[in-house]
Amino acid sequence: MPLSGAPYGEHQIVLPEPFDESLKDAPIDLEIRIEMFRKQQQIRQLEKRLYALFLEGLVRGTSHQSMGMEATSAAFGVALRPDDYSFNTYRGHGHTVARGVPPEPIIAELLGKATGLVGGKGGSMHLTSVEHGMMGSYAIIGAHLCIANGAAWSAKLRGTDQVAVAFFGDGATNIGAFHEAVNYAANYRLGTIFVCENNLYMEYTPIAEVTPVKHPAADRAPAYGLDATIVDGNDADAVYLAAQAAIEKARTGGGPSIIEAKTYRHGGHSRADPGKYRPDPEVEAWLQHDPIPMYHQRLLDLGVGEDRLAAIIQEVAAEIDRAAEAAKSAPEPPAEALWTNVWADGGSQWRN
Amino acid sequence: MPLSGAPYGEHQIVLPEPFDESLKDAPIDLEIRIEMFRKQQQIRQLEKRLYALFLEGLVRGTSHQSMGMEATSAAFGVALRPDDYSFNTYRGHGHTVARGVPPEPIIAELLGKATGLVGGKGGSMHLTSVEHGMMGSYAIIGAHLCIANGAAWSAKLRGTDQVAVAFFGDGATNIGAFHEAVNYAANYRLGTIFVCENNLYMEYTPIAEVTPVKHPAADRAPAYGLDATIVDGNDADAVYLAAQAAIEKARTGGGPSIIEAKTYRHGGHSRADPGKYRPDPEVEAWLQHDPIPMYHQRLLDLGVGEDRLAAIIQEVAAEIDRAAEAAKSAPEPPAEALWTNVWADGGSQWRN
Amino acid sequence: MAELTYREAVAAGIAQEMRRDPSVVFLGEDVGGAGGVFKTTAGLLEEFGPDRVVDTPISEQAILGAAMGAAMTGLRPIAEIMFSDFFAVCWDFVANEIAKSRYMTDGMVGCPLVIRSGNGAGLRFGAQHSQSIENWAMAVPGVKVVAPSTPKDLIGLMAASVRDPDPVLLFEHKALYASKGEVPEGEIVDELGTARVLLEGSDATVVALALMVPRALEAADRLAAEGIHVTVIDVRSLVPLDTATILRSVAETSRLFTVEENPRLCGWGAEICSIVTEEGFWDLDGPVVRITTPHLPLASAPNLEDLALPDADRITATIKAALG
Amino acid sequence: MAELTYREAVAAGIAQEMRRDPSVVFLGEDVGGAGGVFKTTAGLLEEFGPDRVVDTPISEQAILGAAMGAAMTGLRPIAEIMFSDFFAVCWDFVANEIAKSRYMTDGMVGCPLVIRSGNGAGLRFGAQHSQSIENWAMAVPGVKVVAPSTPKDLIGLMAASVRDPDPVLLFEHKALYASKGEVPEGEIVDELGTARVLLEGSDATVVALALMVPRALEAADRLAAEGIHVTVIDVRSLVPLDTATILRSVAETSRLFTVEENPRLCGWGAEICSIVTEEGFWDLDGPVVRITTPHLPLASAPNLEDLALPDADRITATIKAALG
Ligand SMILES: Cc1ncc(C[n+]2csc(CCOP(=O)(O)OP(=O)(O)O)c2C)c(N)n1
Ligand SMILES: Cc1ncc(C[n+]2csc(CCOP(=O)(O)OP(=O)(O)O)c2C)c(N)n1
Ligand SMILES: [Mg+2]
Ligand SMILES: [Mg+2]
Repeated sequence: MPLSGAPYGEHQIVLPEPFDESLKDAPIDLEIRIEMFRKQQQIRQLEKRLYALFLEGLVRGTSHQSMGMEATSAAFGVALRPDDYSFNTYRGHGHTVARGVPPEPIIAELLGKATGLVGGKGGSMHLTSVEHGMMGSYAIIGAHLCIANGAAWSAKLRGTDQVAVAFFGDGATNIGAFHEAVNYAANYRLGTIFVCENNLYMEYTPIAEVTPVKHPAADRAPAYGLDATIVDGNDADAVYLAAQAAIEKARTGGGPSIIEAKTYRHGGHSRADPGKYRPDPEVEAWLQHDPIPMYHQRLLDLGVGEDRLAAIIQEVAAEIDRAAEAAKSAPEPPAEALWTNVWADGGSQWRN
Repeated sequence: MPLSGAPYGEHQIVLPEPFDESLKDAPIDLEIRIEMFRKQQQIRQLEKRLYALFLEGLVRGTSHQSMGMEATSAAFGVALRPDDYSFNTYRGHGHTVARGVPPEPIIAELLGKATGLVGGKGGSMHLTSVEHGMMGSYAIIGAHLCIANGAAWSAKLRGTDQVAVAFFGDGATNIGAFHEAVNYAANYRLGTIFVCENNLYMEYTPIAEVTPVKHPAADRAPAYGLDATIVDGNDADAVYLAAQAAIEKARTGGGPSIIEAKTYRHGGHSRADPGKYRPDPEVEAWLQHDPIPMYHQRLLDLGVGEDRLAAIIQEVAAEIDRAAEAAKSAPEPPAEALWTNVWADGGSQWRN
Repeated sequence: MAELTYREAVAAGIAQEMRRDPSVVFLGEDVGGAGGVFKTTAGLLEEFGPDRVVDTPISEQAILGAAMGAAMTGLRPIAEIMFSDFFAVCWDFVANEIAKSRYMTDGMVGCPLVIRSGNGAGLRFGAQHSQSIENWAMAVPGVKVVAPSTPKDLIGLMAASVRDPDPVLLFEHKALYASKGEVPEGEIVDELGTARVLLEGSDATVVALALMVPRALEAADRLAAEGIHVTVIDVRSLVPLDTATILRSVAETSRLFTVEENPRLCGWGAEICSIVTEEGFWDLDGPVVRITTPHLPLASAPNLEDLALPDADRITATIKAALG
Repeated sequence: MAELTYREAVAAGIAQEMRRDPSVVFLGEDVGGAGGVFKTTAGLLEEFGPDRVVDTPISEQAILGAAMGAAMTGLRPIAEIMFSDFFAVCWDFVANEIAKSRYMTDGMVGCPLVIRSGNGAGLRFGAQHSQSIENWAMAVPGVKVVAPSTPKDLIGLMAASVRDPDPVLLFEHKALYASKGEVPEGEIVDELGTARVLLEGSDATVVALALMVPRALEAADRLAAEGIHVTVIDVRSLVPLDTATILRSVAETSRLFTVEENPRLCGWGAEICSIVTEEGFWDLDGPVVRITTPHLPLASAPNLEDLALPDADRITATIKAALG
């Protein structure tokens, strides 16, 4: 008798629910929607370019892409105030772009260049841009949920109404730090927003095989006295509404929220993974449930001209072309960089 | 604005609910009840003696007593099969006695003697007796919940139907390992029984001030797809019934259970703590809700003669007298003991 | 000058900094209302209120996470990890997050915070509540590590740690809490990375830390009575490490002994020995000798615990044998 | 003899032991169906089934707890911690529980288990996925620590670890997974606590571990071309430590160099240097020199990562300069 119920690979297929067409009529300003469209384009196109660069052998180290998962990043990117805080995982390109970080330093960082967002010291898994409120990408599961609490606490004590968002995966809900973080936030009514992007898999293992509840984040919310919101993570409008509500609650001292966004990654877990462990019909169905074409169509339905959308797509493409060229021709970090920035004095001396 | 709701010390008083007199009629064999009476006496009298020895300056290191909390230990001690596993915390004298460990090596261990249960190497916080299925007392919050899972897993793979019980406090429910342990047990349907003895306080801090739900263990059960049972932890019959059900479920492959036993410690957290942070009316009410006299009366009500009960009390007292004397006159561990039992070969060599 | 216990110095040090800088906050288990399990933080909640002194759940990861997130967004948190043994339940935050964030972000995200903790043996608490883990911390690039041995040093190094723009782990020795020492009036601010020469003697250099400092001093006294005169150096700060003071002393004495409480393998003593045998090799007239707790967990029985830790007897005897 | 990759040797080693002993079980994240993120455990689920090869949630504490509880009740678990950096999220289990339980219970509760983990740098994974933490483990009394450098050693030391009645941490070097080596047919069982002399030369002793072994050998080649002949020792096992082999070699060569990947402070190199300068001091003709990764987190940019780790160039140059 196997320990877990279903033999590996024979897990049940989870299909997307159809897009909720009524969201077309949601009270979301059209310019905000266009901004979400743009951000989704920025993410998708950047991820595609990064993949091409990977195939060219130029991307160093590992990287985790978010093709298919753009809507959640984009919606939060638009819903957050520039001075709010966000905390990503290693799958953080999208969240980084969504906060307004330009593509060039992101690409350069993945290429291990001196002009990288963090000077070539972090790589894909550690994108950070404090000036954009993007307080870092964390590659060890769970920690940043606790760290986000600290930012929310600090905002509270400093008397600002900044909120802190932590993005994480379904797999992260089973680690101890998740429990400590949500409990702590709930206990002190911190303005932390916990956003689980449930893409149904941890690395290769289906989340359903290792989790005894259906909704790995949402079903845990009552354990902390919280309600949870489950949304279609591929529908930027759905996420935007949930984000707005959670942000408003956090800003006004109402405490933390848990949002579980249902989504799927188009590709594998990391750059080398073809994702073959996923049943074809499941992949097929989710490829159809793509946030990008749906949102394009929704904007057309809302009366935005195709020319305007096409122009945005063009602008984004041109910017990414420029960024990729610049990143490619940038120099690698100077050797002296090895020794800088362990300490606030800029150096790394541990002795006299 | 304070982070937590109530200022320290002004937390709400939590009073015990009256004993459920209908439990008198519970279908529990009278001899089992007498055994539970005996075990409660063994624990109470041992703890009292240990306290006296502490006042004499003979108890070394720290110790955490369980006066007032005897019923839960006693009930599980009777409900478990000798080959079942149990895992305690540092507050483990009662659980140890309840598994049948005699008082002499326990006292000797606290006195730092060679005849101690673990040779003077563990002390009060690390009582262990594998021959009694008592797999150890663990002093860092949370770990043993995960370890108990391993024992249950092993029983499952070895095809025995042993179960594993982990006792822990209310405070332990907020640490990450709690979440990982219960989730893991639920996912693999392990025969682990998680028993939270909720005595309303972690060390000095009221659990209600640091936990956003009312029942720190029970209210978390749904997060793992589990039901929970809340019982009067000061009523041995109530605990026994809950234990029986959970053990039966675990033995027959039904998976883990969470039991939250409501109780109170008569004394402070550890030997040096007078427990002054607890409001007088609360302490008073709980001292009235003492498991020992209640159970004495219940047995009388059930027709057991006072002489029989008195005889048990006498026997226990005599045994503890003997044990204390023997422990006091035992030698301290030999100096060579310092070097033994790091490794299975009995030694501690890390080099040639 | 007032005489304070090392225990009182903890609260005094924290209070000095909280009075000075409103962004200094303090959090931990039972630290507020109860004043700490070692009563080291009594009075802080009363003076600074529950906004700045936070009693937390038993969630060490949440505690250090909150401290880190607060530090990177403008506060100066002091977090307590009650017993240093418990660092093991939140080591990810120390070793992988707090220590590395500034480097990984090429300087963008710093963590000006202090984690203070009760370290060391002597109270018969057994293997899970008695460890000296300063060497765990020293082994991780990106955190500073201090371990004061007197009330005055405790206040001064606490202040220096709070004011430092980088993360500092401050180890208080539990067995020193009851010890007393003179503390000058007024603000005390010390300097990280400075060892202190407590005694000068030309026969050997003895380097010690925390509880081992008074024991090394006592051994030095006994040795002096037998005509052996040693220099005793209190390292105080493992990172940054004042190698100059140590190397200079060994250049004068030609012999080095380290006295450390952490278990034998890979301790700070090994680090200092290695530095000296690389950079001061030609100054040495004989073997470098580490006096350590053996590589064992700690037993709770008083006689076994006492046997495990270096004491004045063992320090004296080892030095005599090596020099003799 | 067959040629295997170091990667294939992992599965071969585990399979050898699982075939021999039905109480050997294996658990970790993505280890079964996916065959491991480094594809080191491919085929095990198929051969041994889901009872004995368990895909777990992302719960490192639950993993090590399950392994420990199973070990103390009759199984022989092998647990995977995917990247050794993640030991920080479950260090309590290693340092406070698994390592101490036998001593704390005076021999009553043992933990015959193996924790294997991908260790080390070279893949440009950055500061949180590239650490060498063998020194963290060596610093904790009660766990054994091995780090093989070849496929054959990997299988043999895996077998020895699984059969050992005490807990063993086995560090696989991620940058060696693709390397190849001859592996004899039939059962391979090695011995813990044995270093291996790979090359003999009279000018100096060079002690290395894991990925540093091939680099030290390459440096030795280059030095030989210049007339400098060094002994190269693969430590293989940090606990137990084969000090005899090292001390014997230093007695012959009179010089010691250690080449280690972990960050500089408190590494195993410091331990070995300290042992030699205490016990082999009079054999030494010059400073003991540690060649280490600097005390820095690791950067992801290839050129920076390459600069950080000791390579054949640096090893060669350092030895030449010190001997010259
Ligand atoms: C503590 C820890 N354990 C394991 C890993 C290895 N790991 C990296 S990503 C991953 C899967 C995470 O899954 P999920 O949270 O669903 O996020 P997703 O990758 O799907 O976005 C794992 C196990 C890690 N980084 N940290
Ligand atoms: C990881 C960890 N953090 C903190 C402590 C210190 N500590 C010991 S007992 C205790 C309170 C535990 O409260 P609870 O779980 O309610 O158990 P009780 O003592 O009431 O039986 C604390 C905080 C510890 N032992 N381990
Ligand atoms: Mg996922
Ligand atoms: Mg309690």
